[in-house]
Amino acid sequence: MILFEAIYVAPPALTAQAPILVIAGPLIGACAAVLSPGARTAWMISVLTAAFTLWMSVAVAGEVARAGVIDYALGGFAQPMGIALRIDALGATMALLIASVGLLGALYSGHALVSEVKPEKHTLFQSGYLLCLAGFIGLVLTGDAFNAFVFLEVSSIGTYALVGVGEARDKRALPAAFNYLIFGTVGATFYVLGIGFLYAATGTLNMADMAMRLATLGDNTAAQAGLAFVVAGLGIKAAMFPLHGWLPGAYAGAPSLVSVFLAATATKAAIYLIIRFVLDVFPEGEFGAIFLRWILAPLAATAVIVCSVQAIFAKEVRRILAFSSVAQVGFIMLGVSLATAAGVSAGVYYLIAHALLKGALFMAVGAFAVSVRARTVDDFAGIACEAPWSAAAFGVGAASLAGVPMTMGFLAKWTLISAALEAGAVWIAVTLAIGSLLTLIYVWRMLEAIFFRMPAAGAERAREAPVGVLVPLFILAGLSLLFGVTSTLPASMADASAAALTGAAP
Amino acid sequence: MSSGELLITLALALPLFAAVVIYAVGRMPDVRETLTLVACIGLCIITISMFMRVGAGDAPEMIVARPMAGLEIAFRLEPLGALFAVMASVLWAVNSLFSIGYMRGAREAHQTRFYMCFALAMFGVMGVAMAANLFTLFIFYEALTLATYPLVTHKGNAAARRAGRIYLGTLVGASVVLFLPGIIGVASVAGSTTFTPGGLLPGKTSALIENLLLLLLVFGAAKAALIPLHGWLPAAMVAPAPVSAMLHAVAVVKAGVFTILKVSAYIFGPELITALPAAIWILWIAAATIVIASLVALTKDDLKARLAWSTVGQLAYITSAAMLPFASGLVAGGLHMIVHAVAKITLFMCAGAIYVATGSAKVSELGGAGRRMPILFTFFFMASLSVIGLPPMGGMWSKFLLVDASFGSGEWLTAAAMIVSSLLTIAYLLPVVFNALFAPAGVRGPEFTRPGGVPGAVLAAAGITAIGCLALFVGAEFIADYLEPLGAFTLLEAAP
Amino acid sequence: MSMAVTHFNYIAVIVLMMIGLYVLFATGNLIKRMVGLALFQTSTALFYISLGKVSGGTAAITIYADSPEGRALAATLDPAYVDQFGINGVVYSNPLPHVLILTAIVVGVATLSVGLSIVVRIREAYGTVETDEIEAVARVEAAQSGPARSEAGA
Amino acid sequence: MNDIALQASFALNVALLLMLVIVGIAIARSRSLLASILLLGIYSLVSAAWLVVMDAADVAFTEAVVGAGISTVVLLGAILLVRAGPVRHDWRMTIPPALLVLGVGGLLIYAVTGLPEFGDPASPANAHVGRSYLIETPKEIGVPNVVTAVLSSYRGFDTLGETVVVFAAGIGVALMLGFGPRSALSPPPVATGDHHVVLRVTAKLLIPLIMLYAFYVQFHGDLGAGGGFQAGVILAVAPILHALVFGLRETIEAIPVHAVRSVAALGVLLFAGVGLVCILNGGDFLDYDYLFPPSVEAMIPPGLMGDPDHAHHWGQHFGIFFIELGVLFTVSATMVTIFYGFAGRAADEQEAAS
Repeated sequence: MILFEAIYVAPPALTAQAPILVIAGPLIGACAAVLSPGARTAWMISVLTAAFTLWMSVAVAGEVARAGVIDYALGGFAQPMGIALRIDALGATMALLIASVGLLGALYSGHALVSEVKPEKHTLFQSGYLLCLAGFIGLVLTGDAFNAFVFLEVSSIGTYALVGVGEARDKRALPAAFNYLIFGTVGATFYVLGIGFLYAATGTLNMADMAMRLATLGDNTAAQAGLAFVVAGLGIKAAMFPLHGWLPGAYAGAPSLVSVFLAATATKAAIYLIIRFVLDVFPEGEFGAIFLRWILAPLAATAVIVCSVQAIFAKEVRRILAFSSVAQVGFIMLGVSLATAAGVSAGVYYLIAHALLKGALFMAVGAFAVSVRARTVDDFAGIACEAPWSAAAFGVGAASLAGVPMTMGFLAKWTLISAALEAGAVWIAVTLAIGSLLTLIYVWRMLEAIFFRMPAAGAERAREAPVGVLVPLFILAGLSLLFGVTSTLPASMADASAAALTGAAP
Repeated sequence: MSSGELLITLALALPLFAAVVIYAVGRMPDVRETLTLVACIGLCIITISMFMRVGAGDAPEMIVARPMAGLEIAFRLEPLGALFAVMASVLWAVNSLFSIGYMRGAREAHQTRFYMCFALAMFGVMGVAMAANLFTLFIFYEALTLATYPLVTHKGNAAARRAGRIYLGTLVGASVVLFLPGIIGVASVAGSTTFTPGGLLPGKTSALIENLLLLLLVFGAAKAALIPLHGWLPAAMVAPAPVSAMLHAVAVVKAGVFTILKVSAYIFGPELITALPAAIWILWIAAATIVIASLVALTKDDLKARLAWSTVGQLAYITSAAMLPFASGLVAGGLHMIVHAVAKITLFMCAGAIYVATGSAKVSELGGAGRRMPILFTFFFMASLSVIGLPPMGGMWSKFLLVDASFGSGEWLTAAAMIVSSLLTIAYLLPVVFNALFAPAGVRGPEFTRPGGVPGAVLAAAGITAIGCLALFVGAEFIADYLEPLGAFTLLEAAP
Repeated sequence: MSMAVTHFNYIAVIVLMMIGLYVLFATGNLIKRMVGLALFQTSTALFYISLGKVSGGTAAITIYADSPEGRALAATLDPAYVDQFGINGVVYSNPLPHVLILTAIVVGVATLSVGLSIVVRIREAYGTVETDEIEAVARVEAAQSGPARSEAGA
Repeated sequence: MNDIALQASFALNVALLLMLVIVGIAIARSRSLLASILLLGIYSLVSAAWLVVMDAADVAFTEAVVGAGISTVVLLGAILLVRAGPVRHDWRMTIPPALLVLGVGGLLIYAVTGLPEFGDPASPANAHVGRSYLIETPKEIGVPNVVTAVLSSYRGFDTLGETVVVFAAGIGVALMLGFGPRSALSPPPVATGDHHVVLRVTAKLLIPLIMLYAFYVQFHGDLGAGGGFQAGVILAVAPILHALVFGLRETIEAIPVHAVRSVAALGVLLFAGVGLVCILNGGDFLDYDYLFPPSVEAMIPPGLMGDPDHAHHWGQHFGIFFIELGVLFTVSATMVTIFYGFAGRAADEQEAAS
């Protein structure tokens, strides 16, 4: 965290307003993108806005590291009357993660979009992208349960169309987008319903206030059902097994930029909110413990096994990665379900690791797509000879996914398994180990095709992606490597997050 | 940077650098191969000077990185590792000589990739040998697996790819499902994974966990090819002979047993191993492996397959040694590791030589082959004696020590298995030699398919290691003395 | 009073929600599914509104202008009740759920229009809006196309 | 609680809810898409009536305008474009959703037993923050309509988000339907003959009236039911009517697509800009008390417009005014964008058919 203070120099007035600017920035950028005259301008607006957002999120993270928790009262009203942003270490970590991926995605879109989206759509597309960014960041910073719903929708409504735009490459994107819309809306409505029950039980929408009031409430079926619906609704958004049906199609069909951004942030933001409700808002107690141990953990374990197997048998690379995402959500939730400081920290760390590596993987697939139409694993045969740099980045991401030592993915699996062992949950550790093995199998299928096979005779030749695509790709892949060697930064953030949630010393 | 750190850095950097250079000069075979040899000799010099320093009681250390608390990438030299490093680098040099002859003789494709992966594999071996903790060892252990995958699938056909899948699947699968959880278990119990003389674990946890961890770590090190995780080794025989010789008689398999020895000596410690029932179970499985592998070897007609199964059995000797509740076991195991490596690489090089010269290496077709290749079969004979454990070869001492250690600790079953297996070894190795050398007149064996028969480089390489077997008969005591810090025991005391 | 009466509103609203959810999943017609989704969302809104109703209350839209209807209603109530729960002699229903639901309704129409625009594009791309027929078209096309990269080169 | 008025109100509540259930079942059973959509409109209207009984006047207004109005229009536009046949029913498809519904419904009804009684003024929902708004609004905001006060000021950030959602929907529809060769426009057949003169004249009369009404709803929002959302939808009806009568091409010539999209963006910018101005004047985002610097506030005479606290509420009033204006821009422009999207497609379909 000292790092932030070292790299962050901004006037104190700006720091004080950073929590809102990090949300308002991309909102205003989205409007500016619509007003911009052409694709190029829209792209530049997108990059500048995302850079500003990242700058502000660094400021927020630095401030959180210094002050602990930031409360920002919107409209100047005291909580719980007004809406407040309440940012602890977890929220700041998530915002930083989302903003980082957001900036890299924006950079990446300069070239990647050209091959996948018609140029006249670029201004609106960039606008939708920035709205999505604003939505996710708002979602992780807000301290108000209903406001979180609004941001959930801000991020979703545009996303549905952004996924649908992928039809230019693959028309299956359209049914996938529709499916996503149906599932997503049902999820959001469940969430609203759950918040309704929690509101009925507590009379407040402010999460901190809600937590306080729930703690004194005792056994209340309305509050418990509220939690169940909140988690189920968010579980759909987070693609938690068995509510993940929308995800493979959506990730496979969407334009690469959208896949990158969704894979790295969308499910993560929903997971964030689940963690927030399950561990922070809801009081520790019998119901919470039963919920974690007997519902969340078994479902997560099933996800790890079943979806990894689905990934093994999937034919298309994007679908493999998508199923893998569902399985990895299971890994994260297994960590969280331990409800110990080590478990939550491992879960958050895993979340960061997975966001970075999956973003890199989808980006690399998009980099191949710049020059060649390749879907199935067989289509990717020997592509490493033709586009070696993109393939190398894919390799790094895949290594991290598989948990090869010296990558962040390895440390993530390590901390997760040790947290499980420490908590005495041997069956979770065993599930994690088996899941890791299954992960290796599907990762190997892709790597074997890309690096060790020859392209089919007469196949269309791929070309290396332009530098504008490679630079963000390398940064993202490089982060997986860098944090695999020296992981102080993400590990300390994960620890601080866990400490903020479980009350343990970091 | 101290001179110790410099040595460690060089030992790691040289193979890595060699790999890059080999890739860069790939279009010029002569330069490429000369550079390979230069790198081998350089590495030998480095490892030997490390060996000397350790022998002088020095223990150079280096910490490279610490990704998270309790996890560090660090190196530290100790006798077993130094010995392993010397063995690997010297045999790499010999094997490179062999490779040059073989690869040119057999006109293999993708030779640049071949030499490059070899150098990378040596990088992995050096890391394994010098690792100061389980985590570092694991990293290089996996690097070794990955670097050798392209070598196993060198031919690139469907059979090679299938074998490659078995190879990678077994090795990586076992490390992820068993070895890694074992390491994580050690880390969470002891707070670190550092190799500690006398053992890291004693007094840290309950007997149940200790047993569990031992099983995870021993079976996780699937490179040691303990049944039922042995299938990858015979499968890997689709690779060219130099790969089988170097990797699947020396580097890869010995990395497996080396890991088990290290785990036994520095994680559990001889005293704790003595107390664990899991060690006894492993001994039983190892005994079964020894006998079964020898029996299977008898049935194999393909010479390389026969040798591979023989390796499976011999590796189990070393695993047994690591589990023997008797400190001398570790010394015996370390000695056997060296002796067997030298003997088995000789056998594989001979098998490769026969393949290059005749295009095939079936035991049933070798009758009378000794008439065309008398020197080669002499080398084969010498190495066979060493594997069997007969004087005047190094194998005699290690077998003697192993059996003695088994008896000494009351493990009759292990001792019996070793003796039976030695008899079986006679049955599956010596007939090959006798058929080749003393076939009835008129049986001339297979024709040379390569003009000139066995390439000179190949013959020279096999000769060097065959003489090595002989030399180890004399040098065994030196090695045992060198390993003495592992257990308070010397060869002289064991002698009746 | 029995729960069926005191909680009648909630139960009725839940029945409505479930009808919406049923329509959403029981049909393969994409437009009908959007109708079901709209029904489901609207019904959730009704749940919130039920939560905010206060017996004898009036709409909180004239809070400091005098409210004749509010006063008239309050006059029929127990004065102690008005004293305790009223403000300046008038009982108001809770405005907060109303605000939330205004938001939710707007979100609903936003979802509906985006969803329908996707349906229109599906119709253009697949020639149908029935789920099973879309899947059939997708299957047939997948079978025809084969591997993308080799096809392009051949 | 045994008063006639209360019982009548409850009976009305029950009756309307039962009607809603009946309409809902009718929607579920209907095989005609058109019928389903019209029934959904009816559902919205009935629920608007019920909302009035529930004292939710603002919501009722919105539901009538949005649910019964624009949703129905969009749905009708969609079935026009997809020309789907009757909905097929397959009983095998109904079993899994029936089980799902039974499960979820059962859980919900179980949960309901933990809720306070309907209409309970002491329930947490009504006693905690909800009541505070009623007490604080006159002091802090000075707007008679508490719903508007909460919507625009206390929870103004939600409203910003909501406006952004509408904006996002406009972008989404435009991305899906607003491009491509198919959106070339042609005048609709009604514009060709001259025997629609009555229609034209009436429309010309109606359009200004509709706009006037929209502005009434807009600026009356802090006094009674109404506000930017409702007004925005109503305002959007004007160009929609124009397009229906005079043809889409005419309308688009008058109000170009890009202009409409820009207005939608400007609305959000206006809203967010108000928030930023508050920051620049030293307050937090959307803290309208800081909308004007103190020097300006000092110039306001006390007791203006009959409000003793007027100087203090000046910022709140103007803040609400501006953000509601932003909402109006965005909502009306987005509704027109959505209409352009669907109607542009409709025109193509006719062109393709002819």
